[in-house]
Amino acid sequence: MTDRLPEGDAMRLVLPCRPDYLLIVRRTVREFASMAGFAPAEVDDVVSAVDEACANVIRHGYGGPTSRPLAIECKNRTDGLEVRLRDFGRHTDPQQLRPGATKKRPAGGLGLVIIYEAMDEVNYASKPEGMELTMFKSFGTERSSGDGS
Amino acid sequence: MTDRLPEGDAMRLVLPCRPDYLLIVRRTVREFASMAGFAPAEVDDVVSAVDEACANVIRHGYGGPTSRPLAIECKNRTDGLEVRLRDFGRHTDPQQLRPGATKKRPAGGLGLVIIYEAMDEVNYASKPEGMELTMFKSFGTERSSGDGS
Amino acid sequence: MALKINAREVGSAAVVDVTGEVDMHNSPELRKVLKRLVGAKKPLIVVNMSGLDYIDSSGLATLVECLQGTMKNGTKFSIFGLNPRIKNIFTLARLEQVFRICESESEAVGAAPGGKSEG
Amino acid sequence: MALKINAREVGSAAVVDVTGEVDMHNSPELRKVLKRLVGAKKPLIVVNMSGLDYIDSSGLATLVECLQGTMKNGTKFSIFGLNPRIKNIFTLARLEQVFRICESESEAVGAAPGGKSEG
Ligand SMILES: Nc1ncnc2c1ncn2[C@@H]1O[C@H](COP(=O)(O)OP(=O)(O)O)[C@@H](O)[C@H]1O
Ligand SMILES: Nc1ncnc2c1ncn2[C@@H]1O[C@H](COP(=O)(O)OP(=O)(O)O)[C@@H](O)[C@H]1O
Repeated sequence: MTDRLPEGDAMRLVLPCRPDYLLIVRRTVREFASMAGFAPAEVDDVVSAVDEACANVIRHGYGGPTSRPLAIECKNRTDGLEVRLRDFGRHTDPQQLRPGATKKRPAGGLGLVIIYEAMDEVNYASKPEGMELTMFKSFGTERSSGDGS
Repeated sequence: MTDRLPEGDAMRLVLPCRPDYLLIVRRTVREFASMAGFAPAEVDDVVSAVDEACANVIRHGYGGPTSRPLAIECKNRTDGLEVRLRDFGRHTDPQQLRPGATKKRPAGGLGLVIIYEAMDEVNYASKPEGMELTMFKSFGTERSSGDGS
Repeated sequence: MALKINAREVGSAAVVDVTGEVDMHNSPELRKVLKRLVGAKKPLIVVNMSGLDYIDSSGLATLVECLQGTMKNGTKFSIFGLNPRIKNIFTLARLEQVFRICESESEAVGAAPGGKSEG
Repeated sequence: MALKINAREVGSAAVVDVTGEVDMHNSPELRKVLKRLVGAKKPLIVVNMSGLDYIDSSGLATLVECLQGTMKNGTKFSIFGLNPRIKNIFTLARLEQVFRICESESEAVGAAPGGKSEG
């Protein structure tokens, strides 16, 4: 298999913010995370987290599909992978962007649960225009089994 | 299968200019070209052209692997797909960037043959810094069989 | 990979084969099929996930809605064929305990009144 | 998909199974294996491409070099198992007429003096 990617190497992907592009996002991020040196289940975690975060930007950040851009940046660090998502949609208080912080639609509210469970660090920030989400996953940490809900 | 992507929709992918990233380039461009509405063999053409053009930027534009960026942009047009490659490497006279224009290494010189055969339009241009390659492939044109070499 | 959904009858059970990837883009398709089966008050609805490569929160929410619908109906709902990748997503979403997850179609369909296994 | 290269003997022929994708990153691996076989003056070198998903110009150049090497040696070189995607790339590079392209391993290996087909 491939060795780990060099530290600091980054990939940037910019796409219109629409659901039909999520498949490209998953494929591209999957490849980068595999090359970065994650185990298969960890790669799956990263793919789910990024997919969910992008879906939320479409649904909530832009309030629906739009041709406005969504930028995804993946960056290798010696200890893991950093993913940064930048949108230019509406502001939301970062405090609200935690699992269970807002009232859920029926059977909704699973996206943030997945994001926080899949990644080791999740950080939403308001920008002058739009929001930025920074996530980090370290290599080789087994996620605790999800029985403490 | 998916409908064609909306006209004008663009994807931008930026990566360090190194051979180990070519796999991500191929996967990502393959997905975008499939979604754009090409037939499988046409998708293969686009993937080969972009892969070869990127390899040339690494090999000749930057003179070897580097962490400096290579930017790939794919844009849907009603009649086909436009691909733009931007590097920040050395200049080469665009007139030289045609199949057979320069003396080949032994068994070399196949990259430009593939690029020109796979795409309908190929255009190299010098920029203040680096080069820009613009390629276009239209939907549903059967490539002439390669016997007219 | 494109999503494919195929509904078939096995005894009195409705088995839905879901193949490919379910995401925000196409989960409404799955929702439509499951909603119709819930509305038809099938005694047992079974989702076959053995061809599934990915499911996102909107797909999971669709399954939760279906489960809730069957509970209101007094009917049953099972899923089977979760590969490790899909199991992992159920774990991430903390849904492993919520569904009746079976190992095989025969186990899943066996719960239907009068249902006969295929495999 | 990672590149896998496996060389085996079939009668007096050397058969090289190439699986995955050959590109600028990994074509030196293929070059090393083929160069060694050319140097060993194998009477017949056969490349099995039935597991190949992609090949770029550096991989094609590697095959051309191998062909040239065998011609100097007075030995033979065949390839087989090209799927439509790989055939398309040979066409793009205008190399369809350059190689002895066989339909099967038995056809490819049959050309070896004393060579016996496997399949
Ligand atoms: N990118 C975002 N921008 C604005 N609000 C968001 C964003 N992501 C999540 N939210 C808010 O957090 C809530 C929970 O999100 P999530 O767990 O993904 O579930 P759902 O999208 O199903 O509601 C959303 O309903 C929304 O109010
Ligand atoms: N992006 C580029 N920048 C500078 N020179 C290039 C570039 N692409 C191709 N060339 C020139 O064109 C020649 C032919 O390229 P190609 O057909 O790909 O074959 P090869 O790379 O095997 O030499 C190269 O040897 C090089 O001199």
